[in-house]
Amino acid sequence: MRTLKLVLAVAVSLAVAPLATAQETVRIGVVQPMTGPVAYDGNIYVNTVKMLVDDLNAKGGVLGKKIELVIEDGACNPAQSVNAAEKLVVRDKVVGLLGAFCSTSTAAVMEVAKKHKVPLITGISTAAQLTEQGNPYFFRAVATTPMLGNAFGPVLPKALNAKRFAFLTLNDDWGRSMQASYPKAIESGGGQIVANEFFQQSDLQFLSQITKVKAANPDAIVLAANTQQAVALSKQIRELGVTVPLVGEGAWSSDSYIKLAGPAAEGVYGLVEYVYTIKSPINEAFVKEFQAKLKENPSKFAGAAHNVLHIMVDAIGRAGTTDPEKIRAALEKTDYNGLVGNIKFDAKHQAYGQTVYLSLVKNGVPDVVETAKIAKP
Amino acid sequence: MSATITILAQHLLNGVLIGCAYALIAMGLTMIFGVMNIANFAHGEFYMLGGFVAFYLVSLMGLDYFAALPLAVAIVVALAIVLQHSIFRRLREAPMMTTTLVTIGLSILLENAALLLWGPQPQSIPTPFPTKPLSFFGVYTTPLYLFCMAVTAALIVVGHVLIRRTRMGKAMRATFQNKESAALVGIRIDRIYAYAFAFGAALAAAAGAVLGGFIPVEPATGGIITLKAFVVVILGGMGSFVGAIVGGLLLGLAEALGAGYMPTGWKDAIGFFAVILVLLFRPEGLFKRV
Amino acid sequence: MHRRLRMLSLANVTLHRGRTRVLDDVSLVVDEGELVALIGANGAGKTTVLRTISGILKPSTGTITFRGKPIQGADPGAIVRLGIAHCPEERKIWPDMSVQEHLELGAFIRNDGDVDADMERIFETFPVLKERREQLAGTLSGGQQQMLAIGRALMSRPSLVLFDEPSLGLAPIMVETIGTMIAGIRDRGATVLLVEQNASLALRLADRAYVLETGRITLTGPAQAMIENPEVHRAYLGG
Amino acid sequence: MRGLPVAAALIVVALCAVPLVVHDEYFLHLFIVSGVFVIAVLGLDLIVGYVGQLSLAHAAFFAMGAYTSALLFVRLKWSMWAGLPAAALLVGLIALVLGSVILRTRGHRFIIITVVFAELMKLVATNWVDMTRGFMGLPGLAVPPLWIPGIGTIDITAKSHFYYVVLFAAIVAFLLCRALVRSSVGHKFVLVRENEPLAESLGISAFRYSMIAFVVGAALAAAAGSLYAHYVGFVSPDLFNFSYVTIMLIMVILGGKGTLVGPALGAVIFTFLPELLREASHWRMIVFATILIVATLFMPKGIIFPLITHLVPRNWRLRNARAA
Repeated sequence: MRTLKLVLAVAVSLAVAPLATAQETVRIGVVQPMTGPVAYDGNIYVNTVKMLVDDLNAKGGVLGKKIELVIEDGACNPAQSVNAAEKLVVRDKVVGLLGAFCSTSTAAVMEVAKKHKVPLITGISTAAQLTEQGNPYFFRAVATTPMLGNAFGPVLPKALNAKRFAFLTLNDDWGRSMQASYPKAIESGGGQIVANEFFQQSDLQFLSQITKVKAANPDAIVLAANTQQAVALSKQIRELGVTVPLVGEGAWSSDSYIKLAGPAAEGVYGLVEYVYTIKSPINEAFVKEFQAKLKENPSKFAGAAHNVLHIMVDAIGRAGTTDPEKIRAALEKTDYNGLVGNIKFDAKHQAYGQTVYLSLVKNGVPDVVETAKIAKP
Repeated sequence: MSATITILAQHLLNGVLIGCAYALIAMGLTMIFGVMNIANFAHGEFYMLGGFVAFYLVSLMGLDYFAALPLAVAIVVALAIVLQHSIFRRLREAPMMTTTLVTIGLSILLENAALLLWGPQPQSIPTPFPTKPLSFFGVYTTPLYLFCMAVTAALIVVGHVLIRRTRMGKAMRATFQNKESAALVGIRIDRIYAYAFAFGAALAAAAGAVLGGFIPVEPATGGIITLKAFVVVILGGMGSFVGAIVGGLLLGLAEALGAGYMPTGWKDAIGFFAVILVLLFRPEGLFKRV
Repeated sequence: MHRRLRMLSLANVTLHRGRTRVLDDVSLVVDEGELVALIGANGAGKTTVLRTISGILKPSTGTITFRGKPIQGADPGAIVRLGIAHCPEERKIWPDMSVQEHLELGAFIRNDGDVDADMERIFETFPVLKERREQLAGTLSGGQQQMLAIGRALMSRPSLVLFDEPSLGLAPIMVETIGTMIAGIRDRGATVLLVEQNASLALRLADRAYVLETGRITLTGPAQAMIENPEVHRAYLGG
Repeated sequence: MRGLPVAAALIVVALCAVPLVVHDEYFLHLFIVSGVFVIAVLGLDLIVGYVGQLSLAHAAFFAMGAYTSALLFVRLKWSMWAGLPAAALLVGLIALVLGSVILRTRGHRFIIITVVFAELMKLVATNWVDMTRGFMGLPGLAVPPLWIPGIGTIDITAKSHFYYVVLFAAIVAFLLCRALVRSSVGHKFVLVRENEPLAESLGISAFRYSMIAFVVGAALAAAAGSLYAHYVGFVSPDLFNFSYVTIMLIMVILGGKGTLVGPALGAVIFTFLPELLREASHWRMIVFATILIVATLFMPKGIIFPLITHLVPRNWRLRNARAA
């Protein structure tokens, strides 16, 4: 009987839990890692959207209502991200979702978005197969790894003056997709691949992998790592006496990386979707505000946050309603001019048309040395 | 030297560096296991705390690097004494299930406390060493790596001598081998408990503080460290100090060479496979001697 | 008749393990310079009596006094420091420590300068231990381990030595040697409480004896009288 | 004890009523996840609570069940109805092989080996990319329709429908465990736990009975994993993380190991509690860990039973005891 009482007590308390009432705000849900292995970058994203929503609200919000962000921690863990997304959609009744950083978490959250028919935009997860699943509620406002590879691979041998390329990437969807898609593009530019190595998400010590890469005697090393691993990785590469140019997808042009890696960051190339040294009025305004409010230069995660938030708000405005289905339809017709140029979505909801950048760290500043446009796939 | 040999030598050097750290951590774990009969799942957290406290002292309080290292160890040991007094003391006669669950709980507690205090991002301790690598016939290292290797190796020797030669070390070994007759010659078991725990924590914290110069520490570092230390302890024989030292070096070398000559994703699996093999063919571990 | 000083006395000591009463109202005394034997069948509680005296077990009720001061409930370390050494059952040596380390730790409570001299004395008594002073105790024979356990107990310079089954598992010739050894300890002025299942050995060495049956003292008296007691003879001396 | 079947019936009725009363889908989601955990945790309780061996490989069995079911779905198009029993069977077999090696060891070595095994399985899931797609995980798992004789095929993808599938599975798991622990086998479990030498001297092989608990427990974990995989629609190596086994242990220990109702309730409470404490994510784990330490040290019966004893007024309890 005691057990029964307890069960009933729980059931009753749940039944009377307040249900979301008619909303005076437009709620947008954010699932980002605020704890866990990529929390640092996740927090930059979160702080950026918060800052930008304040700006948007100051200008009147959207549909005459204020925008309200509901932010949940997904910890770069699929199960936790699913729980977070479920809560956002079901309890908080958000009209759209931004997020999930790690592709595995995004893949998991996509299933939630589809089940509840709520649009989801990622600005960070680049694993190619995410858009191959034909999930109608999922949009990606960032170039995939193969797209970046196709855009820059052919010019890398010339830009870096290198023939022999070695890969050393994170052992996840991103790193693996990089090692699968880049070689063809690099080879088309006259390069060749001499080593393929991986490290794990929990690794902070890469001596064996570096020694192995070194044994292959490369002219350049292609890396994929986020800030936290990128710092340790580039330092240890230099500490083991490897002096060839490094070129990477990930954190290689961000302020935090350059500051933490110090001398090891000098001469490192970044293949990035956004870098704060882009010369355009919209970017210069963004960088100025970012520096004033968040005390650093925006990283590519901040750039991604800027893109996806504006694309979502733009779609809500054009939909003229908070009906997620209408917002989804509006997203398909996106034609947005932002930090990195014009963005449209193709039939699979993959963004194209935007500019991507090859940056080079000199005296602590990531200068743009090459640009390319993402072609319609 | 031919390129192949240079690379082999580089792998071996890497292996010794990491192996020394494994040995140091495992020595502390085996000691706590031997004396207190506790599989301390929170052991890696002492490594993590050693690293974070040293980082805090050097980077945020501006302390001199060489002063900060021993101070960090002292601070972690002080914490270990508090934990010993409040928690581990109560585990003396407790069943194994209780001791294990309590240490698992403690490891979660310490990890999340560190997360709260220092945030999730990995931190390296700034060191005064020049970053320019040194080359010996094409084998590269840095002053910092050499310093780490020297300090860990010296601490292993010091630990070994303390355990083998001093009165307290002998009393610890006696307690470990037979608690009752140790009590009967007048050794105070509760004190030995406290010493063993503090000593084990000190070795792990020292490893964290020293290695934190080039392997960044993060709150979650402790878990994998504990696991590696357990692997070493099982390989070397549970409670065997010699086993911990030799096992640590062996694991470091095996991982370096294994990762060097097979897909690197499986690096961590080498130790795990070794544990299963040892369990099948030599369950008491490679070394029995305490 | 007893003009000697009373050294150890147990008065109405009862001890429970779980709900079982292991010791039931045990009272016994040992006077200075005596060699007292405690005999009884396997499982009678003899070892428990010694473990209670040396502080490993705590009595539920009753008092234990040593030289007039109560010691029940004190921890083993404190009790050794009072001068009671306990040479435990099955020797309980430390298998991976050397002979010399055993003797050093035997003197753990001491910090006088005579430890080395005492060690030499032990080596004189047991020359075989000297030969093997660097050897690990686990590699010694049973008899040698017993010698080592005795030596270790004596290193604390006790005034009272508790022996628990020193003859257990030893070859007959070794049993004799150990017997002579224990008698020698008493002759040199220490007091001995000897627990033995080998009643004939114990009664031969002892001045007085107690018989313990399922946790109770059932008989006491001079050793010689015990040997002549037909019941004791039948029950403990094999016919 | 006549009141007991009535109480049980009432509980089942109450549980069946949950989707009718709870319209908040987020809570319904948590009820489903709790149900999945109930099944896994009952399995863990068999080995931890009944035979007294601390296995840290349980979450790995859960993950392996999820993977088996997911792989059968993705590679061979097997639906969950075939995948779930297949996962339970396969993982049970793996537990049998593993157990034949590790159940011969006792004590700390056993505990450590189980962690090592779990980590090894995580590495396999991560690195056997051709099979498991590594870190990319396996997405797109679907919940199959349910065919009930006489009614026909119904779609159970909705939470309120899937809830009943999980509820049914949890009740079956509960009854199965109940039958097992009340049988002579179950009594031998307890004997092995309480006094292994005595059990051996009576000819009861500790190895054999530990093995039964280990294998049945693993199969239950795998079944739970299979349900979870199809419900969430996605599996990845993260399922092997140590945090899962910790939370399962917290459910069993704080629920009250060695009982069935306790861990089952523990599973529900400790699925809801972390979610309700979402706001304080760091503090939440600190609070959890503290509860785990304190409860392990001072509350060997877990927290649920003592809490009920404390909270329910004495006269109420007495009256009911008399009525029962």
